[in-house]
Amino acid sequence: MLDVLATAGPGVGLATAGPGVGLATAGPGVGLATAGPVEALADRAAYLVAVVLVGLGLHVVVADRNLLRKVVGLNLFQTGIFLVFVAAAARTGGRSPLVVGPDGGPYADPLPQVLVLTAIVVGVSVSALAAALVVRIDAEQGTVLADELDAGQREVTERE
Amino acid sequence: MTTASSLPVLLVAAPLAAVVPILLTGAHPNRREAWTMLAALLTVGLAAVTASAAAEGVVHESVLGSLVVGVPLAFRADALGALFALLASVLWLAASVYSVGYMRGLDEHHQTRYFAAFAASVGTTMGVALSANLLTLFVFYELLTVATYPLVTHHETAEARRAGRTYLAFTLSGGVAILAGIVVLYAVTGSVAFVAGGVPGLGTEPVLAGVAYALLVVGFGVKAALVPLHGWLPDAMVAPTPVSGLLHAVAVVKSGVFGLVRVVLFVFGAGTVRSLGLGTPLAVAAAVTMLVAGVLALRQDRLKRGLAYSTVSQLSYIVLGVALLTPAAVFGALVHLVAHAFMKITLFLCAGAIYVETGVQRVGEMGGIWRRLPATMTAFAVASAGLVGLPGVAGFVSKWYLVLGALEAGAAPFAATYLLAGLLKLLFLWPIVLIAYADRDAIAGFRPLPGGEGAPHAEDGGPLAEDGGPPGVEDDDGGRGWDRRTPLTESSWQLLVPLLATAAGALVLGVVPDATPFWDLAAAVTAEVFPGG
Amino acid sequence: MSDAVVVLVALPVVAATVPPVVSRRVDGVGWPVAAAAATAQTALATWVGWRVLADGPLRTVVAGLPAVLGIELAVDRLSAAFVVLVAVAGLWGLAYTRRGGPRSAPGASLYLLLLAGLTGICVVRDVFTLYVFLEIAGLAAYALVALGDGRDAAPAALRYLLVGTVGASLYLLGVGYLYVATGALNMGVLADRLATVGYDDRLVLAAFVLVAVGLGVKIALFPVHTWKPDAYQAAPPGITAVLAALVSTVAAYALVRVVLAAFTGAFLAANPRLVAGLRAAAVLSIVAGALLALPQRRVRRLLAYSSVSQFGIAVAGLALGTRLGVLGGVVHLLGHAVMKAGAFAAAGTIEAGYDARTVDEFADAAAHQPVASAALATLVLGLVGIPPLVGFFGKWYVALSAVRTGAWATAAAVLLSTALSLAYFARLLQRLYLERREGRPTPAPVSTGMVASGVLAALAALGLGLASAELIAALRPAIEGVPP
Amino acid sequence: MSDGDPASPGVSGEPRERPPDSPVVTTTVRLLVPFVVTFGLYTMFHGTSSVGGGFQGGVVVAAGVIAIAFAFGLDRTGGWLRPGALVVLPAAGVLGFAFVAGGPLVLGAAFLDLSAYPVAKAVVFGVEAVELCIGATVATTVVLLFRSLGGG
Repeated sequence: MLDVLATAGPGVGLATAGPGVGLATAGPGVGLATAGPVEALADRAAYLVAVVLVGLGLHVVVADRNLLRKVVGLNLFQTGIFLVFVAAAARTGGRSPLVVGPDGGPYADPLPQVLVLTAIVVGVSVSALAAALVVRIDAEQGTVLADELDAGQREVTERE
Repeated sequence: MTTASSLPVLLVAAPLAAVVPILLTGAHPNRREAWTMLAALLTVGLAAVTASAAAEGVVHESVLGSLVVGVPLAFRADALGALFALLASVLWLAASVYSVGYMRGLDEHHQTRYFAAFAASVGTTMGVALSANLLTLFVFYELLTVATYPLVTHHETAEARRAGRTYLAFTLSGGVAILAGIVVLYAVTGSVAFVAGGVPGLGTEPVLAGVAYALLVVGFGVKAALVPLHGWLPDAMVAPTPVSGLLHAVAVVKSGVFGLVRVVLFVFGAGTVRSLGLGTPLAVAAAVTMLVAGVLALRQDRLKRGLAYSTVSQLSYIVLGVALLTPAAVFGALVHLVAHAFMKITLFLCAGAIYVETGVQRVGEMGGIWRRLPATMTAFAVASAGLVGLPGVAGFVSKWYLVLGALEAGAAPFAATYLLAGLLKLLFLWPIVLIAYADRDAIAGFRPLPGGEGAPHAEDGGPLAEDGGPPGVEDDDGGRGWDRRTPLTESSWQLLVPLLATAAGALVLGVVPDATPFWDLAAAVTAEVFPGG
Repeated sequence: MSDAVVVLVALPVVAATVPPVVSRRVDGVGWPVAAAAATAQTALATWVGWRVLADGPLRTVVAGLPAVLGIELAVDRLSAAFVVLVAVAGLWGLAYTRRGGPRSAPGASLYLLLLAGLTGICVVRDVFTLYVFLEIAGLAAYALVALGDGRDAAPAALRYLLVGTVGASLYLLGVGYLYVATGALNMGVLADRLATVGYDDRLVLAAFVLVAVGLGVKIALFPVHTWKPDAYQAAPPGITAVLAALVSTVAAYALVRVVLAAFTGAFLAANPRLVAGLRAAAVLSIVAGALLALPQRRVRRLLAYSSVSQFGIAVAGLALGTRLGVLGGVVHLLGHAVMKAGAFAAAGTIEAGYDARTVDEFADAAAHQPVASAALATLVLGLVGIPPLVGFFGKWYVALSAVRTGAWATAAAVLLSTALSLAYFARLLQRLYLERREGRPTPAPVSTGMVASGVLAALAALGLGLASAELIAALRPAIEGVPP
Repeated sequence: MSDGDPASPGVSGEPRERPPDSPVVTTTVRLLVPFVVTFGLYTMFHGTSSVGGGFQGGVVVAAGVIAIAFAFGLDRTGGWLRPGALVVLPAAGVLGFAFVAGGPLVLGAAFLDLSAYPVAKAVVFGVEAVELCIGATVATTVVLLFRSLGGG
């Protein structure tokens, strides 16, 4: 398990209505253990990946000509953000937040993971709608390339 | 002594309420005109009652709730408000009778829109006159712009649209300056109500007070046509003449001047203005306007544009009078506000009658026109004499007090400006009267027509241009003989009676000014503003 | 009795499931179901609004959990105003779409889902659930734009979807940072914990910026406004009117709510430079929106760019960090929603009844569609800021507060926005009444509902204008934690 | 032949006449799908205490259904995957959730406060009912999406 922040925000109880298992509520994010630059980077590998994903996703959404690839880029972008959530929820040596098992040992903060679940649902529905729109654009205008669409759009504006 | 009453609200609501029946009875011109007349008469009646009460110090006030947190939507018929309301309502009666004759004489299009907008304009002017605080005044000030826009652009020609755009740009930008001034003022003092001696607490922050003063003066200056801001008025002459007469001689421009009077005397107060030294710049601006506009008027060949520039100059008589901050000057300014209205509306109504009857728009073509329109030209002569300041007509009385006030303020140069401006008026108006009374051929030698302006070229805009030459005039070689008409047959009564009435009004104001309610109201205002006397 | 808040959100969602099912048996059932649901929603919303006015805020937490854990829903006077706005605009929009807008079953349920999402945003006091409702409303809006029948509907909807989702995801990232910094998502709890974490904490500042940018995209402030003109041009007219009235307005409300309830006035006071930055963005939006509107030829794009400018004023009001400024911004939001919805409805009526899309084609519309033109002219004057219509009063309070706090650039921009908006609206006014148009327009049928919607909005704009002082007095207690 | 169902625009438009996949695929699919669906249901049921929940379970069930559609060809499976009939299920799911969560309101507790139900272990059963409704909604929606975007 990646050793990320020494202690992160406190996770309290279970998201769903099950009996809440109190987790030791630690104080707010405590500063990082003073480690060298390489270790610091290693500690934050997850966040680095998230930054790459977010950057890449945004670039594809903005720069790519193909509409469908824009939608994929959007998904990349959202996945990057979800990764930030999940990385923030991780605990040193913690296991996944299931209610099974006797020992109350350290486990990941369940709340961000549940938030990510809901955000994934939102992401799926958005991508579904986007895919449907791309299919319709392709059916109606025969192209899914953004600049050809803009060209068509511009010529419509000229005619008026 | 202030009494709560619904009189001021009725006075504002009457013309505005008339807009609905006018629009509804669009299909029946006579019934529509009847509604306009009824509204005009009702408004004059209400204004007379309010004025008589205000003259005796009984101030009617009605508060309709809060316009903005801390500022009520309130109307207050104090002496100044009653004076302007009475003036506007009386002249609206004359102008509406005239409008019927004018619109039917020229068979204008969109008459329903015209009369509705006319009533709305007078209603909003009443609102401006009777507002109890600067924000209510601003609300009606902006609505006045909106109500007069369809009148300025009535002919819907390219020139009319351009004039409309300039009109909106100038006046609404002025509105932005006023709003900025009110906001700063309210932020400094926490109140924008009109108080005779000025709102307390302005002296505490001279810089912000100065900024607010500048913004308000520039804002109101647009409609008061101070020189750099007057560009819209000559272009607005493209409107039908009754509009130019009532609105651009009385309602719209006077609301600008009225706003300035309110700001200088009832918001800042004479004392504060003098102590902050804000009076002189306004006075200089007004003086410059008087002279520049007077000179520009000389160059105009088209009668209405000339009258427009003379209006710009005359308005600055009033602004200078107020800026001098002495009792005599303020009293003279208020009387001039009334006198100029009567005289200038007479001139515009005469110009309209000339246009309807003979289609003549240019001074050059007015040679010997008195034969065709004797009564009209007599009224024109009387009003011109008044404007120049000859004794016996209204202009002389007000100018007397203005010059007296200037001397009292120890500002000799401003007194000289008044006299010089009067001379410019003489140079502008008197040749026109002479041409009208001379015979045909005298015109060529007398006034060298300025450069390209006067050269006979196609008319610009105006419905007249489409159907060729003016009606009723034979085009023989060079000179045009007018067929002689007697005063009874020269024009329809709807045109003649109003202009004679306003000319008579000017005479009454000249001969027995103190018999008129305006005199007492002006005295009441002066007493209110200068308690020391 | 505070459960009424939950029903406010649940009612449109449940109603949204009815049309697709019933339409398999009976067709043309979409509109009636939507109408019934919207009427019930309006009744419930006004009842809740009246109760909040009478007895103070209604508060409930889903599943009875303590606020720290559960999703808290609450309606105070500020939320009540926007809940009523959403419900009334929803019902009003149906009057237009009776003939003008989409009548298909999916259209109706999307419309109801939009209302549900927007109402949810207004009542929720949990920053993450706010994200979920933002996306529910967003999804419904994207799909409704796609219902437009032009060729440009699908591309515009996709563009709107991409930009809107990026915005919402940035907001989500902001929520993530807030959670990492404080471990809480409920606004009340956040307010306390942020105070202990410290307002200069980099994580908190980053969260604020992300939340502001994310919601800024949804409000369509300049430069992230590009989706709005295309979307409003392509959507069916009735839908454009409702979207124009509600989507950005409620997003702006969300910004006000998050800043005031979660970050609180203390945060604004502690970070003057950050707040000045937000104000600068708002001022930039006012000016840029107006300049972009100038060259527009199509009326709907002109109105859309005007929205970009008008929302700048509302955000500037919030960014002043004073009670009067926020109140001015809120009044401007409510007023602008009414005026812009009416303007789009009236323009849509003329577009259908007079076969006109560009400003030039609107020439002489007054002769053919007198009532709709009169409504459009009144509403345009209101948008310019002519008193006594409501457009003037929001600006008055924001400008006054700006002058009092010495934010001269904001005051100047807000006041100048009148002249700027006049610059791009004067052409339309002039075309409506003073110009002729060659060529024979092929008018489509125009229902009384379409015309009535414009007139109703104009009257509402006047009514709101005259009652703006009372509205301010009613909303005042709901804005706390900021200097007066 | 699929009953020429009107709702799906389909990319290519004309129904594809494809023979079903090779017997290896069809038999594997025929063997696997029941277990896939069962696991989906398991996931739905155990959302309260372990990994799972309505959404994930629904997607798994939908994956099973789509696997059949792929294996046996859309035309063969079109018969019982008619969008008209399927659209009822998501609606039913949402209404089910509304009833289960709205019940406590009637009983005077907060919305979704399942402990208000007089039944033993009301919370667990309540949540499982909610998960089932969500599962039904999600499964049908995903299948509908598959049919409208990719299907014949």
